[in-house]
This record gives sequence, C-alpha cells and structure tokens, in this order.
Amino acid sequence: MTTLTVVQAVNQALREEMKRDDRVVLLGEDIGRNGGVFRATEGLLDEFGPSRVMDTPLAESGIIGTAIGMALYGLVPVPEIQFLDFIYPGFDQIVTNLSKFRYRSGGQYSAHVVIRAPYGGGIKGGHYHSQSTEAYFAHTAGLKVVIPSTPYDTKGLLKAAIRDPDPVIFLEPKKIYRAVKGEVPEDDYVVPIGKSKIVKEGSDVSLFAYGTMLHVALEAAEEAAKRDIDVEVIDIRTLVPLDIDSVISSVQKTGRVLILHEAPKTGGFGAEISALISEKALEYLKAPIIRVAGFDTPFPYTWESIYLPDAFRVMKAIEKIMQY
Amino acid sequence: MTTLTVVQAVNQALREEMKRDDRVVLLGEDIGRNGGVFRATEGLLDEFGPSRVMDTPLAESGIIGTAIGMALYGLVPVPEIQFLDFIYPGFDQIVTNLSKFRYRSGGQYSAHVVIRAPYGGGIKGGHYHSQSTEAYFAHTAGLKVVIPSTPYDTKGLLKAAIRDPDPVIFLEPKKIYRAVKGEVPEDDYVVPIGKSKIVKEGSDVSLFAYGTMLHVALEAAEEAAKRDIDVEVIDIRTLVPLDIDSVISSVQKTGRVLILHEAPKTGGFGAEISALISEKALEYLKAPIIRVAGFDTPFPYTWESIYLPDAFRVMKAIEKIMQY
Amino acid sequence: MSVEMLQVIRAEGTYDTTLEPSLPESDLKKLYEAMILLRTLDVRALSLQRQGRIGFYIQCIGQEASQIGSAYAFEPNDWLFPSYRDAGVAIVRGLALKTLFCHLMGNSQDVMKGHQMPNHWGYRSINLVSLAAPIGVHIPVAVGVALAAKMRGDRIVTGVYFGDGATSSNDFHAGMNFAGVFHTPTIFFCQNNQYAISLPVSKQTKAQTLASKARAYGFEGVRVDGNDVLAVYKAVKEAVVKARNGGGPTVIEAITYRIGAHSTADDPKRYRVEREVEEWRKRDPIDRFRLYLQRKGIWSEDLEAKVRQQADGIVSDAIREAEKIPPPTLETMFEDVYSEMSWNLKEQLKELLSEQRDVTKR
Amino acid sequence: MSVEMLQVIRAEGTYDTTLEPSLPESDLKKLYEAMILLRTLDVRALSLQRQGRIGFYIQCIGQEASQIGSAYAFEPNDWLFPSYRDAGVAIVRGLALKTLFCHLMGNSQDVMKGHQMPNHWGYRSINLVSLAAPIGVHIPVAVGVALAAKMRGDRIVTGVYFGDGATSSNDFHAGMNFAGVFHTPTIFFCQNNQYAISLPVSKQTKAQTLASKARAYGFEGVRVDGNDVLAVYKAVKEAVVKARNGGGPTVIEAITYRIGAHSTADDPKRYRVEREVEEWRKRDPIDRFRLYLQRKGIWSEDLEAKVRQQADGIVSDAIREAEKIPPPTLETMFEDVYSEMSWNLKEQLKELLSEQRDVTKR
Ligand SMILES: Cc1ncc(C[n+]2csc(CCOP(=O)(O)OP(=O)(O)O)c2C)c(N)n1
Ligand SMILES: Cc1ncc(C[n+]2csc(CCOP(=O)(O)OP(=O)(O)O)c2C)c(N)n1
Ligand SMILES: [Mg+2]
Ligand SMILES: [Mg+2]
Repeated sequence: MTTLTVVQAVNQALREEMKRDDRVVLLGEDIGRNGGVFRATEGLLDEFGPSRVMDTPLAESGIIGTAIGMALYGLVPVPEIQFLDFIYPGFDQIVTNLSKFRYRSGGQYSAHVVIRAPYGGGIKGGHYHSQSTEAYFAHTAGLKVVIPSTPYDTKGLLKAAIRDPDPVIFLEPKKIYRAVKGEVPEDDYVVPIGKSKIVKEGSDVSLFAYGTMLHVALEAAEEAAKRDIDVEVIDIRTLVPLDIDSVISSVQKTGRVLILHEAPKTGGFGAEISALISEKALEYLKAPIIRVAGFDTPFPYTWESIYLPDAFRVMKAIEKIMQY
Repeated sequence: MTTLTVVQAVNQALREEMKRDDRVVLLGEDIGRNGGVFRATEGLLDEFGPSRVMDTPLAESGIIGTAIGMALYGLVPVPEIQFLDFIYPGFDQIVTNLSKFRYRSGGQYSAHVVIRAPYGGGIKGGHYHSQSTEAYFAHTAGLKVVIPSTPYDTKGLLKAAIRDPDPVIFLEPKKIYRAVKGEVPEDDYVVPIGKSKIVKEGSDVSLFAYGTMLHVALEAAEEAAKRDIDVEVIDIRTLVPLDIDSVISSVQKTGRVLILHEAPKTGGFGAEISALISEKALEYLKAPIIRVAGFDTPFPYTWESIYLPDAFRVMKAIEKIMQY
Repeated sequence: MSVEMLQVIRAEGTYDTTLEPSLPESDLKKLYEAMILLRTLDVRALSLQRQGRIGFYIQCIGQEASQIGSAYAFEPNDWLFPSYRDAGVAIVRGLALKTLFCHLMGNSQDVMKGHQMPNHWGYRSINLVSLAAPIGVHIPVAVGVALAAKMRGDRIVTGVYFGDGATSSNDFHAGMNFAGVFHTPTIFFCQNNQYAISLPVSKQTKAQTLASKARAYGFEGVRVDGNDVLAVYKAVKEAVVKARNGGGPTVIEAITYRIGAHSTADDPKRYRVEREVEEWRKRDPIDRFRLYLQRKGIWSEDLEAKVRQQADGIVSDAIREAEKIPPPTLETMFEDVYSEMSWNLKEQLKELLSEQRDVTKR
Repeated sequence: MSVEMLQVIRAEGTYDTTLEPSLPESDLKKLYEAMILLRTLDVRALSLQRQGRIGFYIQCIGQEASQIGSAYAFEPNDWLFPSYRDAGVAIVRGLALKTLFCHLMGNSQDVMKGHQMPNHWGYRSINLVSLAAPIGVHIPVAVGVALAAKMRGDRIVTGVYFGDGATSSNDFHAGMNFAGVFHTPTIFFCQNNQYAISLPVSKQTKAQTLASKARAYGFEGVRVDGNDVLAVYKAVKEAVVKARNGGGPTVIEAITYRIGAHSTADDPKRYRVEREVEEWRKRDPIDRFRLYLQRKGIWSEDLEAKVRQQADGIVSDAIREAEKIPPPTLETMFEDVYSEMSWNLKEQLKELLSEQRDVTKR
C-alpha cells in the first residue's frame, strides 16, 4: 500500500497494464517527453519507448480514429484527450465509429479503445478547460462511461476498462487529480465496471454523485449528520451501464433522492437517474427528486467556485428534501 | 391556405424569410441546383441566386463555422446539414463556438445561426441516416432546440427561429417530410419558440411527444379513446427552452405521464422531462413515469419498424400506466 | 507536382509498352472477368432495388477499372477499407455474391446481422473493414491499422477508398497528416468521379489536383487514368510495394466518372447535362480493356460470351439463394451493442418479446 | 513551392533596400513602441501571475515582430481573429491596457464579464473577435466573416492568427478549403514558433513548410522571417492588398520561436534544451529592429529611454487601475447565455441568490 493521488493512480494503472499486456499503447498530445499536461503519463515514455507512448499531432479525430484502427488490429490503445473540452474534433469518430463498430459489423470487429480525459471544473480554466459533458457519451449506445472519485477506484477502474472488451470513456476528475490522496495497493486488482459503491450508509436521503462531486457529497453528508440527518452517499462510478439495482435499493430504503453533478442540470445524467427512479421506485418516494447541478450556462471563469455545487448548496437541498 | 407537406412548409418558410430579409442566406451540401437531397431548398437557387443559396464543399465544420462567421458579420445564415447523422464533424463548432459566442464575448457577439437538419428514422437508412440525438443539443447551454411535427408548425417555427436572436437547432422529422400534409396559411405568421401545444385534451394520461412521434402519440390516443382512456397529447415543439408550465399543468390534471421519443431511452430528452416532473409535480403523480423510446442500440436497419415506437407499443404503455 | 496522369491503354486500345505492367494472361483475364462481374452485379442490384426487392443501392458503373485495378494490387492479408460505392473491392477479395446479397437484403445470413444499410459491407474473413456512411471517418482508422501492423512488424499495407468529396472532410486531413507523421504503409485511393452527389469537383476544392494534396502532408500523390485498369493497377502496385518496403504512404487519384446516379435516391438530371455523361460513356473502362485484350490476342467473342454468361449465372444464383433466407430474429437487434448485453438492453428485449407483436410486418 | 523565407532586416541590422517597405519614420517608431509595449506587458503579466494577482497567462515573448508587424498591415475595419498568445494584435488595434487587464482579472469591467479565462480576448469595438480555447475553431469563422463582407460588397479583409500546431486541426482544413473555394479575402497568419506545447513542428507534420499547405487549397503561401518586423509587415501587407482587390486568400507562415513557456502551466525544460532557446534569444526581434532603426538614424538612447518609460507607465497605470475594480455581480454569470434569460436560468439565479452565501470567498 502506498498513498497516491488520483493522477498517480492513473499513472500506476497505465504502467502496470502496459507491463502486463504489450498490446496496450498510449497516444495523445504531449504525453511523451512532457509526460502529459497533468503528468498522467510521466515516465512511461522512458519505460516503454516511443512506439508505445506516442506523441501525436494536434488532431483529436486523428488520435481517436487512429486508435480505433489500432484496436481493430488487436492492440489496446488508451488515448489521452488533453481536456474533455477538446474531444469534439473527435466526436464524430466516437459517435460514428467507436460506439458502433461492433454493432455495424455484426460483432466482427470491436473498437476496444479506452479514451481517458480529464473533465470538470476546479482549475479556473473557463468554459474550455472545465466542462462535464458525460451526458453526451452516456446517451451514445455502445460506449461505457466510467468516472472514478478516489485513487483506489481510479487504478482499479482504469485497469478494468483496459481489460474490458468494449470502448470506454474514462473521465478523470481533474479538480481532485492531486487534491485527493488515498491508499492504493501495489498489486494487481480491478474495480468492476458497472458497479456503484455505497460510500456512506444512511437512512434518510440517498445522495448519488460521481467524480469530484462525490467528495462534495461526503462533506455535505457530514454536515447533515451534525443536524441528525442520515445521508446515504452512493458513488455511481459507472454511468453506463448503470448499477440500477443499487440505485433502486437505496431509494427503497430512504425514499428521498438527491442527485449531484457539476454538469449543467438540463439534460445532465442526473435526469436519467431521476427518470429511472420515478419509473422503477415511484411508490417509495417521500419527496421530490432533487438535482443539484451546474447551472445551465457555459462554464464561467470568475464565478467558478459559485458555479460548482458545493457542500453548502447540497446542504440546502438536503434540508429542503427533509422538510418536504 | 394551401395544403403542404412538411418539407414544402420548410421550403415556403425559407422562401418567405429570404424575401422578407436579405440577410437570410442558405448554405449546405447539394442545396443549390439539386435543391437539397430532400428538396427542402428546391427553387431557391433560381429565385435568390448563388450568393444566397450556396453549395458548399463536403465539410460540416466548414459549413457551420463559416455560417457562424457570416452571422457575426450580420447575416442570418440557415445552413442545412444533409442528415443529422452528419453533423458530428461540425459538433465542435456547435459546442465550442455556436453555443458560447454570446456568452464568452460578454454579449458582444451573437452567432445567430439556424441549423436545419432532418432527423430520425423512417427511410430505412440504417444507423447513419436515422439517428435522433436532440439530447446532445438540449444539454448544450446556449442553444435553442426546436422540433416541429406539422406543416403549419414547421413554417411558423422555422420563421420564428430565423427571427430569434439566438442559435437554433431546428430538427425536421424526415419520416413525415412528405407523409404528413396540412393546411398552411400563405401569409406571414410565426409559431413562438418556447411554447408547447396541447394537440388533444384529455384527463387520464399526459402523453408528451415531438416530431414524428407526435403522430404516433395521436394514433395511440385514438386507440385509447376506444377503450375509454382519455389521453392528453402534448406536442413539446421546443425542447429548449422547454415550456415547463404547460408540462406541469397537464401533469397536475392527469397525474399520469408517458413520454415518447424515438431517440434511445438512456439519456434521451425524455429523462429531462421526467426529472422536471418528479421535481416539480411529484405529489400529483398517480403512477410511475413511463418513457417509450428507441432501444439503447445503434439504429438498426432490418428491424427499423420494430425499433421505432409505434402506436401498438405506446398503447401497451398506456394500459400499463392505467392499470397501475 | 504535375497535373499529368498515368495512362497505359489509350482510348483506342493501343498501349504504351514501356508502361505496361507485366501481368500474365491469366491475371488479365481475371481482371476482365471481375470487371464484367461487377458491371453485371451493378445492373442487377439496381433493378432489384427498382423492383423493391432490396431497399437501396449505390451503383459504381463507370468505375470498374478503378476498383478492380486497385484492389488487385494488394495482397490478401492487406486490409482494405472500401467505400459504399466499392463493390468491386469485395469482388476482387473473393466475397461470395450470395453473402453480398444477404447483406443488401439484411437477412439472417447477412454477416452484419441486418444492422447496417445496404452497401455498408465489411468482412473480417477477407480483411475488408465495415464501413460507416459519414464521409471520411474510415480514413484515420485505416492509418491506425497500418500503424499497428508496423508496430507489430507485420508487413501489411492498408488501402482506404474514398471519393473526391471526401478530400474536404476533417478525417481526410487528420488521416493524411497522421500517415505522413508516422510514415504508415497506407494507400489513399481516391476515386475522383467528378461529383460528390451534385457538387462538381471544381467546387469541392481549388487545388489543381487531388493527388497534389499529398504534398501538404509530406508525401507523394499520383494521378492515374481511372478508366484504365492497367494504369490503376500499375500505380497502386508501385505504391503498395513502396509502402510494404517502408516507403510510407501514397495518394492515388484515379480520374474517372460516375456514370449512374449517386444512389438510388438521387436524380442526376437535376444537376448535370446528359451530354457530359455521354462523353464519359465513350470512355467506358470495360470497352477500353476489351480493346486492349483484343490487341493482345486474348479476347474473343467466345471468351466474352463465356465471361458474361458466367457472371450472369453467379449473380442470378446469388440473388435466388439470398432471397430464400428469412430475416434475422428480433434478438439480433440487441446483439453487438456491447460484448455482453447490458441490463437495459435485456430489459428492452424482454419487453419487446412480451409485446407478442406480429413481426411479419416490417 | 520554395522553402525560402522573406527577410528584410538581416541579423546584424543591415537590410535589403529592394525589399524594404516604404514606411515613414513615424510608422517605424510606432512599430518599435508597440513591440516594446508588448514585451513590457508580457513580462509584467507573467509576474502578476506568479504573484497570484492574475490566475493564468500566456506569454508571447519572442514573437513580437510577428504579431506587431502583421497586425499593422491591416486596416482598422478589417476583422482580426487573434489567438490566446496574441496580445500584440490587441495592442496594435489600440486596446486600452486597462481594458486588457480587467479581462485578465475577470472583474466587473471585463468586457467579457468574467465569463472567459485570461487571454481569451475579443472586442467588438476594435473588430477583434472573441477567442475559444479549442485550437482551430476560429479559422472557418474568419472565413465566414470574409465571405459575408464580400457578399455585402464591403471591401474588408479578415486576418486569422494561429500556430504551427493548429495546422493539424480539422478546422484549419475546413477553413482553408472554404477560403479557396469561395475565394474569400482572408489572411491565414501562422506563427510557426516551432512548438505546440511540447511537440516540435517536425513531429506535427511532414510537410516541407507550413506555407506550402496553401497549395492543397489552390492558393499561395508565403514564408517570412517572423523575427523581422518589416518582412512580416511587407508580406502581410501585400497579401492584404491582394485580398482587398479580390485576389483571394493567402497563408503567411512566420518563422519564429516561443522563447517562454507555452503558458504559466507549462515547464518547457521537460521537452527542450536551453541551448536551443539561447540560439533563438540571439535572434530577438526587438534587438533586430533596434539595429535597423539605429542604422537608419532613427534610434537613439533617448528614444529608447522614452519608449521604455512610456511603456512601463502605461502598463503600471493599467494594472493599478484594473486592480481597483471589483468582481462582477453574481447575476452576470447568468447573462448572455441567451438574448433573454430563460426560465431555468431565472430559477437557478433566484435560488442562488436565496442561498445568501458569502461571495467574498471566490
Ligand atoms: C459527413 C457526411 N456529410 C454528408 C454526407 C452525405 N453524402 C453522402 S455521399 C456524399 C458525396 C460523397 O462524394 P465523394 O466523396 O466524391 O464520393 P462518391 O459518392 O462520388 O463516390 C455526401 C455529401 C455524408 N455521407 N457524410
Ligand atoms: C482541440 C484542442 N486540442 C488541444 C488543445 C490543448 N492545446 C492548447 S495550446 C496547444 C498547442 C498549440 O500549438 P500552436 O498551434 O503551435 O500554437 P502556440 O501555442 O505555439 O502559439 C494545445 C495542444 C487545445 N487547446 N485544443
Ligand atoms: Mg465523387
Ligand atoms: Mg506553436
């Protein structure tokens, strides 16, 4: 066991998977000598050489398109997109090729690519270094969507993604890349894709969150505990395929639901969780389902800290839900 | 009044707006001499000349990016994307530029562009000529999203979109381009953006739909009437900004909700409608909120007719909801 | 970069012996047979579509030399990425026509399981990669396969097929640039058939030639007469050999013409004059090759009759066989989204089956 | 296409009289002043960032000749699309530095209302269009503005600024192709500063030169010494005049060097050797122009002192003034999403205000 940050956990997972399986290759902008702008690939060029850690030209459709080709040939490419905000030049490759290769070929080909990208706010990067658009990917059949919130899960989920036969969009919470540290075993383990985690049990409110917001959720839950409100905090971890059973059983227990994400509220993934709950567990609900989310604006620069949901805001929502 | 098809209504709206305002220009692939692959721009090249009806090279990011520039300079470009499925090379322009120009410039510039694109199934075009990805746009702050379902609304909403100062994604239901005809006044009128429409009043179930699915909804409602179930059918028409008041008042009246769209269920716009209802009108609900939607697969070829929700499937859902 | 174009067989069937590739008679016959088979297939598929027996079709009439000549220059273990218009590539690869028609019909023996619309072929068994309709997206994928093979030390080449219109696409740019930078063994085979649906190539780009675009990425482009099967074969073969020997990518621009409509949904009368089509009909690639074979003493009336009869037989048998095959089961609609069906798909499938609907209507 | 590059002032300050643009002394002085002001601003902004007084900054040290020389060649009603590195363009356009610092600080006098991160400037009043961070997306937009102006019969030119890395982007390809096809009055000004963050241009593309990429779109590209303000001015001016007279687009590739880090978040020591930087420091564009002015008898120690003092004063005043300005109100965060605030934004704003939180923390 060592204590690692989230970004170190990414690095360790990549290193171990590259050692384990020589089909695993990395590509992306500035990931080689520079070690990635967040240093996620630090040291890997030296260890594995330029044919497995490839600096690419500035073209996300080239990165993703080429990675898909490499996957068809039997490699396991793990491209890095420097910021999720820069994935859109490659969005066509994702929607058109990555998500549909298996389907359109009747299962002959699969594009087993794991796209890593830092997402979300937290570095005062304005609207082009801060967006959380996981909902686009979650609505694209054929993709799996994974967002870890701790170093332990980051390593275990990234390894699972690399071993999963399907394309995975792996979004890394950049705000907590370094801010969150945790124990990470040095040996090989995976955290299964498709399973959420009860991070804190509780009986009054089910609070669903993922990525950076998980920590906001925990902070709010602690605050709530002081006021004798027992919040259950569930880390969604995998958006697609969602761990529906865990969601529903928590709601059955508490009857009160709060969903938290930093993406804009309208059309965010919180809507899907909410809709599934009111389809499958309506009779258990004691209060309206509340979503605490980013505002429906582009991500702002100056007021970033106000834009991003924090424990203060979540606490207000908890109170509201309890008073209902 | 004349009887027009949906695509003729598009054509008439474009013609009238081009006559009314010489800032309105069209651009896109095959829209000139060929009149558009669906003939939406038929005759307009002859009437307005090649500088207002521009055939472009095969590059959607060029089309949308250039249109944005034209808008900044004061024109009102109405690009056509041949199929919504082909918009993704230009998705970066939409997410990065179109939706955020006003915001990022502090209101100095606005990218007043109306992107028209045929969406949805109905022509046996497989997954690349059939997708309904309105949810991507609805989750992108700064865009308005409009989907008409009748010739009358098509003309009125397209005119409204062209006069609206904000960027609008205007999605045209290709399945009913020619299949649905209706009376369309020859004079100038607009149908306001942001207002849904009660197409059929009812007291038992609120059935929300838009585009092609509105007609499926009506067919199902008729079927339901035979079984003494009184369905209220609401045509959403504008997804963003949603006419929330109308949604909520219908739910308050009926207490039963069915949402219908052809896009895949997971993360579709139905989730947002559902989430808003369980946030704002939970206490009125007498039954779970049901979404009838496309399956969570890429759009299939052979089984298109089964993939697309039809009155049969909607009727099953109505029965289920009434039996709850 | 010159705007010249490589031609081996002249319009009248005479030829340049200094340029003539050294192909044995058996290969020349195979090329001819393949061109005839392709034309036969094309004509029959169009009429099937007109009769409503298949839903959609994209013809390639006029482009037989480009497709057959180019595909013939690759080795079987090279990976090819055809476009929707390139049935010829599948034919050269030896795809059984029944398999092809099962795809056009989307039936239960369609390898794509009826997931994809007609003309969106892909067969792993013959290293033909499944196509997406959005133009250009297969280009970087072909580069990626080449790069992976290079990394693995496998001496294969990839060949990616696209049209003049595709040179404007984002992914043409990305794919070409990556191929240049990573020096991949990739042949970019561009059939310049003069149109992208209704847009003539003169409005697609102001570049002097499409081949010259290669220079923007640091490699060579070659123009060939796309209606001359030997010129196409020769240019592609040279590029393939170069690529296989570590010489990197090449663009081949084959100058040809789309004699038919863009697809069965298109009406070319709206945007081009018949006279232009007539001009190009005179340059028919099959006629040209026949004249050459005649001059070489290979062609005979007998041969012609035999080849045509054989082609008709193959196509007719394939259609007959394919039409017997029932549609895929409903379950297949939910397969291959993921390696394993996720809970939501299982739920949706279960609900669908519980509807007990009559699926003979489709 | 030659790989030569236009140079007017040689390293030692001697110059080619046949190439020298005919600029009056007052203009030469203005160019010099602008370069000094830009350098002064750049150094101060960096130190503000280091002190935490602004959150982020992108330097342009070493690229002053490219930025000032090019921007100077446009008319005030021409529309410019600078990149994040191009404070020099704003300076030539006469942007008040207080306005610029209010933007860097995102305060309530920031014209962008604190919506955008530092270096993402745009001012309608001076025809400078607001930037997006994703590389390349402004390129087709600049073409669109040019096309609209052309349609309107307005004789303006648009100039779009980007780096070597941007030539790989989708939108470079789309924008260049549209400019070629529609023959728009657009200058594509590429500052080849040798790096895209850590990637050297040799790994960005195998094209012989970036300027040569213009040929793929049917127009001309010109290479200039980007550390020679007169060469840059001359090349851009000629291209601007040509464009204004209906001659269509031109690419200008300015060969220069990014002396500083990519941004305040970058550490160039990780990927390049100091010796290379030293080599380029010797080619400092301000030193070069000073030698020229000296030879022309325009420069004096007095002038130098005056220009520097003036620049210091302007920058210091601007910072002092800007730092007095309070942050924008919370309401502004919800403005400009749409022309009118939609119900959901109103609801969210109302809820935010009802939270009654202490916003001094930010
Ligand atoms: C991204 C995208 N935009 C538009 C289309 C619609 N479309 C289908 S084929 C075609 C023209 C393609 O022309 P070209 O590349 O020359 O190939 P050809 O059809 O002539 O063989 C167009 C515009 C598409 N398939 N994909
Ligand atoms: C689409 C996209 N991908 C990645 C980035 C991250 N990024 C910011 S600047 C940059 C390098 C740009 O290099 P260049 O175009 O040469 O301009 P320079 O910074 O040298 O002025 C990169 C990769 C981005 N902004 N946009
Ligand atoms: Mg073509
Ligand atoms: Mg650079």
